[in-house]
Amino acid sequence: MRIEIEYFAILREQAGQAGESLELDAATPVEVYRLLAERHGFAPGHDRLRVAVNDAFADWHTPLADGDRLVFIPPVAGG
Amino acid sequence: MRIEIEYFAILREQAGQAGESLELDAATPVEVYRLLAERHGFAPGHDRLRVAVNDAFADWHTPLADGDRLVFIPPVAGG
Amino acid sequence: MKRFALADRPVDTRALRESLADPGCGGYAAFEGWVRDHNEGRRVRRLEYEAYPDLALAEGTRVVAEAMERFSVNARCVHRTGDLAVGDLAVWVGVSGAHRDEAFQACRYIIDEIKRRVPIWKKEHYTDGTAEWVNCVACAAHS
Amino acid sequence: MKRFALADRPVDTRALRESLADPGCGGYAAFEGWVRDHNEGRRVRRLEYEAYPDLALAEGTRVVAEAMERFSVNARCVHRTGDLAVGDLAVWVGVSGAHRDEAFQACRYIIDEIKRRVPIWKKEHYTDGTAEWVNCVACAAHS
Repeated sequence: MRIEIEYFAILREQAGQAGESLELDAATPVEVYRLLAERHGFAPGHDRLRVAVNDAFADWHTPLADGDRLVFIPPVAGG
Repeated sequence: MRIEIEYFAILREQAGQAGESLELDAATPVEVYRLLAERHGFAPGHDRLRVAVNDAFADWHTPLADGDRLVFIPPVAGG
Repeated sequence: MKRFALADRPVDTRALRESLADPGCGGYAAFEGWVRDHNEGRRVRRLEYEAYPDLALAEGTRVVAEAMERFSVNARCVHRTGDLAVGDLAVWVGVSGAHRDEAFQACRYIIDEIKRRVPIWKKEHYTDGTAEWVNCVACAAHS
Repeated sequence: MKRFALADRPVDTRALRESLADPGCGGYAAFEGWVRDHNEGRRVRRLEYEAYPDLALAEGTRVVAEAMERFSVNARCVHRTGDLAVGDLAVWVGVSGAHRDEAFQACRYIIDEIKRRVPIWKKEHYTDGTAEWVNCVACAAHS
């Protein structure tokens, strides 16, 4: 299946792109994050981030479906 | 001695005037208030009001001096 | 710049806000009291505010200075006097500070203390033609 | 009327305030976040806000709706995106309600939750030429 990733803020800068798409077998957000964290050198573990699937906050362990859009959400400014 | 009284808001309306002056022997604000409450029909006891002498909050039992300006202060709107 | 003022006509809140601008401030909190069309179940048509000006200015200035000192902020307050219609601005408080927590706390402190301590009285005129000085039920009993 | 909006240019706070006017409301509380010239000991020259627009709009709208429901008030919020200079308005919250207590509480709730939950990130550019995404020290460690 195909998963679309969009990057914002620090992850966009670290990935060097605003998004990419991946061909995968069955996967969950946490698995996709680990793969991409290794590829792009993202420092924080997934437990420091939140994740959105199709523009809604989602669980890191939800199974993904073909065509899903993933966004990893670093901590927000908070003040 | 001569004491000047200024009235505001409900007391101004009840007294039917914005102020008056009184010739008195030695007196305190609470004595002046009792005298004027009787004359004008002010309902509340002095303990429900505050008093200002020469534009500063004052004690009801401070001795007054010649020329002092007295203002009786009903509860403010509070909301 | 006056920290506390009485105004007998509409207040330019934009200019007041500008006067609190400060590159060192990250938070600005404001409060406005508006004339409401009802109070305690009665329909209000208009309001009248009457101040004891000398003491109101002194006490209002004291309240704002207390907030500035206690919360390390910059602050101002203006209170209307005279005749106001429903929807009119009756009192304005603005506070700027380094952080939002102090700005909120100071803003709240000022409006609460102004309403409690500053000699400004409110007369409500109701749609039924009656009128009453607010918070002075005992005073009004014999009027 | 949008309860929560993102704006890529300066915000007309006067029009926003007008949209909350209501003859049944006696209290109006507002908060503005301004770009401050310093943060944690460093001199800030300018800021950049970047939003994840779809989710920011959904979550911001949810926050404002929660406050309206919980405190029985009317409320709106606008957050800037893009490049901001020191002194610029970064976020605005306005709340009108029958009484001031609810207005203050709702205003505080909204700004706190917006800052905590809405995916908008802040990059600080310092006077020494460096820049950093705020609150993401661990993220930046390997950058």
